[in-house]
Amino acid sequence: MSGVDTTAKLVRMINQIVRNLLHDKDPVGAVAGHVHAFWSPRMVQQLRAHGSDGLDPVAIAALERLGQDHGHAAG
Amino acid sequence: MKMAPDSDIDDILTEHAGREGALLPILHDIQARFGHVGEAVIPTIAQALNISRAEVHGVISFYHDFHTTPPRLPVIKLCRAESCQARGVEALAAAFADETRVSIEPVYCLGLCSVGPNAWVGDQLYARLTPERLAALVEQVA
Amino acid sequence: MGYEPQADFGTPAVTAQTRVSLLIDGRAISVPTGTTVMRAAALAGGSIPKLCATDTLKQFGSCRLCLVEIDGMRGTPASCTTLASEGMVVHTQTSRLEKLRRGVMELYISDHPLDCLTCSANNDCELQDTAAQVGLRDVRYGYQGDNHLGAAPDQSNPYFDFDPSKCIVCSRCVRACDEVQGTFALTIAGRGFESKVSAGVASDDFFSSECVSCGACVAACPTATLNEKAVTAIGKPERAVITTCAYCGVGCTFRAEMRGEQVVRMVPWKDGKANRGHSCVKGRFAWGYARHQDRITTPMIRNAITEPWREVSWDEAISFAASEFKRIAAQHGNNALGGIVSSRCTNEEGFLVQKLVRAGFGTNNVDTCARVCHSPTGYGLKNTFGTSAGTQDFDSVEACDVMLVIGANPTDGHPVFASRMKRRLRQGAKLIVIDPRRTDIVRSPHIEADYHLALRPGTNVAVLTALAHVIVTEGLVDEAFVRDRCDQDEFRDWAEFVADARHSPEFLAPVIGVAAQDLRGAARLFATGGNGAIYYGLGVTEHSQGSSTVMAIANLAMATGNIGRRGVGVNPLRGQNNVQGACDMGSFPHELSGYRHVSDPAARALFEAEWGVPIDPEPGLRIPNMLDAATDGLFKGIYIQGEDILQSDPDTRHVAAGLAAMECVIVQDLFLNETANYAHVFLPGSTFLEKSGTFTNAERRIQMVRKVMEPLNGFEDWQVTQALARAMGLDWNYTHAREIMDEIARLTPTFAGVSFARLDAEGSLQWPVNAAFPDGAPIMHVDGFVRGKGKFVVTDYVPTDERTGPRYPLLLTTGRILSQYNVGAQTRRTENARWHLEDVLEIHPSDAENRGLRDGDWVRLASRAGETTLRAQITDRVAPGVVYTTFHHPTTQANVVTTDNSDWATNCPEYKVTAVQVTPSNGPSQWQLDYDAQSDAARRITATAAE
Amino acid sequence: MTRTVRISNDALALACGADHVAAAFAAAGCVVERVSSWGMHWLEPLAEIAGEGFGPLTADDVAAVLAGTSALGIGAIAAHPFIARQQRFTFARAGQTRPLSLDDYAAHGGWAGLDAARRIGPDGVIGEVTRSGLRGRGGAGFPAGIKWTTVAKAPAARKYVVCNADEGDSATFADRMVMEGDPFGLIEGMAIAAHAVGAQMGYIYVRSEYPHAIATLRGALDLAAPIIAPFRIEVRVGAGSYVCGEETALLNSLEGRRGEVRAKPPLPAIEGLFGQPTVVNNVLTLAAVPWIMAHGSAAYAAVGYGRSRGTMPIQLAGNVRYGGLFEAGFGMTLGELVMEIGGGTASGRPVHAVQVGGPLGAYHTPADFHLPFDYESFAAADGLIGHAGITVFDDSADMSAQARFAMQFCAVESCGKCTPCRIGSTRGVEVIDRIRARSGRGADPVESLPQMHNARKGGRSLAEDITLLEDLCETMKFGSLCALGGFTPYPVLSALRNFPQDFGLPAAAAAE
Repeated sequence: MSGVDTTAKLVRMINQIVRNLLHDKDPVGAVAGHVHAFWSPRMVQQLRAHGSDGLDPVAIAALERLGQDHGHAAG
Repeated sequence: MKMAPDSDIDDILTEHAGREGALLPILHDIQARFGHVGEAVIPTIAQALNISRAEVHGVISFYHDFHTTPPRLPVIKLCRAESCQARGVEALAAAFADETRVSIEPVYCLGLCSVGPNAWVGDQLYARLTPERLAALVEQVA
Repeated sequence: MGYEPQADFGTPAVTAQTRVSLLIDGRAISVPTGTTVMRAAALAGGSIPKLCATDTLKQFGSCRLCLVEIDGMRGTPASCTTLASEGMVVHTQTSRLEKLRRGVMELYISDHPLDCLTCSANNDCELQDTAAQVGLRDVRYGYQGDNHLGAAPDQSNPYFDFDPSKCIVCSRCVRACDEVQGTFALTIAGRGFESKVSAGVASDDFFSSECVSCGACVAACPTATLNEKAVTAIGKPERAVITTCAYCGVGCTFRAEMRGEQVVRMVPWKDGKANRGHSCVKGRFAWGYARHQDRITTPMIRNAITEPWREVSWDEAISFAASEFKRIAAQHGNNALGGIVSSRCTNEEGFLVQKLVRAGFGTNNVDTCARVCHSPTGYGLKNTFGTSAGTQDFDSVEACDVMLVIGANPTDGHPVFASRMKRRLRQGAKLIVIDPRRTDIVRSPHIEADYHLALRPGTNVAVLTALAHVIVTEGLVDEAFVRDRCDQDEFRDWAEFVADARHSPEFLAPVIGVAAQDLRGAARLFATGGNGAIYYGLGVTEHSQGSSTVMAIANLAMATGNIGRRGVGVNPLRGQNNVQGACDMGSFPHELSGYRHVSDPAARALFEAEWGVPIDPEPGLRIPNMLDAATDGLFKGIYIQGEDILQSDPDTRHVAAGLAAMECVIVQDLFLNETANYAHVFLPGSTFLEKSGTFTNAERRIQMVRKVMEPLNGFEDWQVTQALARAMGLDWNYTHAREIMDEIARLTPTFAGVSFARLDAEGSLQWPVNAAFPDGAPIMHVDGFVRGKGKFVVTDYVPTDERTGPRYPLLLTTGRILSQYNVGAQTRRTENARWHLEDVLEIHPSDAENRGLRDGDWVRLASRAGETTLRAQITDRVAPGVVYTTFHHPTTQANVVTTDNSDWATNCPEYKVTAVQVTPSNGPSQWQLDYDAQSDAARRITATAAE
Repeated sequence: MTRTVRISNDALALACGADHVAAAFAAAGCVVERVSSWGMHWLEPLAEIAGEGFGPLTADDVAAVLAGTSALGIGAIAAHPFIARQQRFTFARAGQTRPLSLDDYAAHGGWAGLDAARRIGPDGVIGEVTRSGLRGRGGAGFPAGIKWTTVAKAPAARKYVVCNADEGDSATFADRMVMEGDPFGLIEGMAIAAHAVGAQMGYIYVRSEYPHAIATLRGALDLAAPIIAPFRIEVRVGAGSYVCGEETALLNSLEGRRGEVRAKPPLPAIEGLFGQPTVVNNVLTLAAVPWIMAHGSAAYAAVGYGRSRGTMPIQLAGNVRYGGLFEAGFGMTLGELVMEIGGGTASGRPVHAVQVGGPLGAYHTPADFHLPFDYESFAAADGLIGHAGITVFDDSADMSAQARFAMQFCAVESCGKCTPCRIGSTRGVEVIDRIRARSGRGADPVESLPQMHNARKGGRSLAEDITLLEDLCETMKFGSLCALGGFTPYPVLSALRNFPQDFGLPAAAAAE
């Protein structure tokens, strides 16, 4: 009934994080680190399940790196 | 009730803008222009000087010169201080105690202490008053 | 503790490098240079009669009772205005002085009612005491002279009366209003014998005057002239307990003065280090909610939110809640559960809730209402300085030369500290205010901002970048500080970034909506004006770039060298009483107490050993994510202690949907709040008057909350949490809140030295309290940043997604006002409501005119999230294009309009920027009507145990 | 032949009809010059033609004066005994210059003091003023040099010179005469003070009852601005408050506040106007400075009596035959001033009482006529010289009424800050009323209530009321915050002690 598409919201969230970390020397690492530190694994999984549609390329790369560095994918 | 158009008050406030300790000069100007300083202008003055309404009220009510309502009758200020007392002003004042056409109000010293009794009306001073001269003054003012 | 008034030394303490020694009535005493003879005499244990003097106010010298004789001085100088000097020989009790004092007292009493026995101040009256002290026995003037005995009382203030017939014209009330509160609402009117205290102008009464009802005048009054109505109604207090206010993050210390189990009055405690004896209308007077008829004291349950509530025993309620949660965990997994820690509750209670969630529910799905206010502060300051907290104590403001206030409305939100800011400003400190609205700190009697940068809402980062641009490009950086204290590479990157021409005031002015020369002027003033201190509030954090703004503030402070000493610093003004504490206590889904990430194995190990359970190393869900998960069917049960998320969180309809999707919502609160409309279990809460514990204020000051009356529901909140934990199978056996603090101290390095015993002994402690800072740390980062080198973070201005357009052409920003507090649950249930009966929409005259609106018209306020209706108030406090409202009334529900936009780093909601349209309306919106109906239905209680 | 006629335009001359006389001379074809007043008030309006004086004149007398047939001629003014006996430093130009003529001022020694001050520098100025022995002429007699030194040494970016021109005492008009007759003299004195202490801004606080002085000062300041620059002076007008003559109340009033007295310390010299170091001096003090600078401190200090150095412009007023301004070195006796200079009463009746020092000064009997006019001598006699105004009363005066007036005046003018003055003055009027009614006090209804067990029942005798009045005066004298409440007991107690018969008491009661 709320009409909230929570996945779309996650897409928006990660893209917003990307926009705010673009000036980091390693934006992909910064985004990955941020998501790792503050997102629950289920949110990461939900986003992964959604695929790359609408995701900023940096976000896609960050999600990828997150899987490698932190084992979120294994979750 | 507004006692004066806002613009007149604003002109006065503008004229004194930035002056140190401007409140008394402002109140004098408002009273000179409108005959009194009504409560309605207090918030405007307070706002302009960035002080509280209470402070403006405290100042207005402290000084004998400032009146919050317009005078009802023409005013003769009769000096009632010691030097004029020594020269008989109390008897003079008593003789005019029932005067209803003008308001004879006390003032404490006009600095004419060797030639009293003295009175002050508008921008004119009167010395060496006798009952006859004061009666003439009352006629003239009333 | 008994009831003795706090000692009064007559004149304020002075600090000085040197001391002088003098002889008072044969007693030698040494005092700091500049101390008055009166204070010296009091310190020597003597007592000089006085009425106009009190140590909270500057010496005044009007009552003439404190006359003394001093060898070598003519006459009888007043001891309150005479400074002690080396070798002075003072006599305070001679027959000549006795006669003079009796002569003065005889004059006072010749114009004073003789109704002491029935007076509300009987036995609590300085005039009475002093008359006895000077031995007045006869009033030779008689009582038929001119007097003020017929003066009519002014009972217009809801909390105190003014009875001018009892006034001795000592001006203490006027001086308190001026010096302590800084409102200047009182004056002496008239002069001579006709002098009288007047609130406002002649036709005003206290209520209509500029008075903000802070109570400073009442506290200062030596007679019954200004006296609390409660004292008149209830009687003189019999005992007093020192405790800490439960309203805002200032953390005022009060003396709760009691008669039996009844609060008579709350009097600010002069030794309170946060408030220094001052108070505001909330803490001072708005405590009546504690005994309001709406308090729910019996637990209630229901199977569905469509059903009425059923009153049950505590056992039944707790076991129902536990069984539901166990069922949900079994069916949907531990991560379908979560909890919310209130920033209103004590540290101990907050700690237990997060412990219950982590150890009992087996999930990190715990969050706190700091999420929706100051979570960006934690993130931003941790990143840059290494500590998620403000850097200064409040006293520091006394050494500040330039104040930069950004996104804070201290006179309304933090009034007691605002009074101290205003005092410093009156002493000559400069002020820069960055706020879309002309708040009272911008201009009010005797203070005026040097710069008010009325920015377009949502452009904080742009403003701070423009200021930084000026500081860097004009060579105003404190290079020595940066070189010694900060990481050089990061500084260079940052400096290069802000120096870019795209960040110049001239380039950014159109974005910000502030003239470039004002931005330049403000930057120069801040960088060159001496000690610069930055104070900020939710106008910084509650944005899509809240965390960036906090970091930009930290950058600015570091670049100008304004960290690590008195008078400077980065000072978040915390909204609620225990926001700092709730954050400290590990209430965030990613952090254990003391800001240690759950992924940190060492930290986790400590807790696992103490609690005997494993801790999930992955972050849990934040509040908005919990609600999202609920709508997705993945989150089913929540334990909400003391927070009304339905009213306080953004996008009300989404919150409602999330709550409605859950299977078991437990609400623990004082009242059936809005969130409880969606709850299945209602656990009655206790007020701060009914429990023991600690609050941590905005300056990291840990202060005791002491139980002054028994909980109406029978239990302190932590006991209820413990009962729930035990029902969930945890073996908790705390017998007193102090044991919880002991556990906190064991598990939290920054709290290692904290205990109730120490707090009782020392009054308060500012964390960190540990081996490195055994007595706490009033000022942080003195010798170096906690993280080592200060970190400059590039903060690019990223405009919010919330844009105005043809449909929603105005920007709404929200905030609060002085008399109300947050969702108003407490203040609406007190007389404070009289100052703010409803939320109104402030709109600029030109915007109002375009819409044909007149002052007081009903308007429809609509955003893409929702709409509500309220009355318009036309004012130029807001700029054209900006509208403003408060969120204190559930009938208005401003948060129906706010969106789900949030801070990129912490998801702190973007309350401060919503694109809206305002149109004329003639009544409540459909949503309001529906909500009212639903709300009424949801609050039904079956009459099983009808009162 | 056109003749030049000089007639004063000061407020007193105007009040006595000087404009009509001037108009009559002008109509008769004379050139009329409006100058300051010589200070011989019983002769006003006084016309001077070629050094000869005629007065008091009305317009009707003009023809006779011009015809040489008037009986109102007094001969050469400068030779008149009232003038000849004076030692005029401050009033050296009185009667001789047009108040707003810079030429006249310069021609009569104007600006010589400022020039000298600029030559010798601030320290030199303060040294000269200190050595001159100049004491504040406002009443308290505090050494001006010490005050200036304090302000000069106080570290501050802003400093002020404030001229106290709130001349509110009855029987005083010397300040008014300076402001109306010789405004540049005051301005020069302030400029010298500012130069000495490093002040940038000056204010002259003039009571609103002196509109002529205000207008003249404003005119003079416009003319003198370039001469005293960069120092600036502004005239500020009081608003009807006697207590604003007290320096701290005056500062509050200048700041736009209620004219309440401030407790000292801090001294205005340290924390004065707007919290900055401030010289506050009376008109006569500042107006004395140019003479001192021009003629040297030694010349000034050579005149005087005891610790009171220099001259004092004494004002003879009330029921006195030859009223006016008489400047002389300190030390003449009160009797000389009243009887010889003043010529006794105007009414021709015996002198009954003489009040010295305005409303706060004591009432003296002729028994005090031996007192030398000097601060310390009068203080020793339970009196004060204040601003050196002398009011003469003849034997028709009722001194109990004057005592009552003293309390009433205090009640009217009390700022209300301190208790002894605020309540005491009102109680004082009430007690004196009872004493004057010879009634004592009847039983008080409140004290008579049955529940008032501890109150003394019954009335109080006249003697008890006298004691109460004396106690009240002591409370006010030693308890009040400023001189208004503190000195009101002087006229009250002096009237009671020196004129007991006026209170219905036997003369013996005078001795306490």
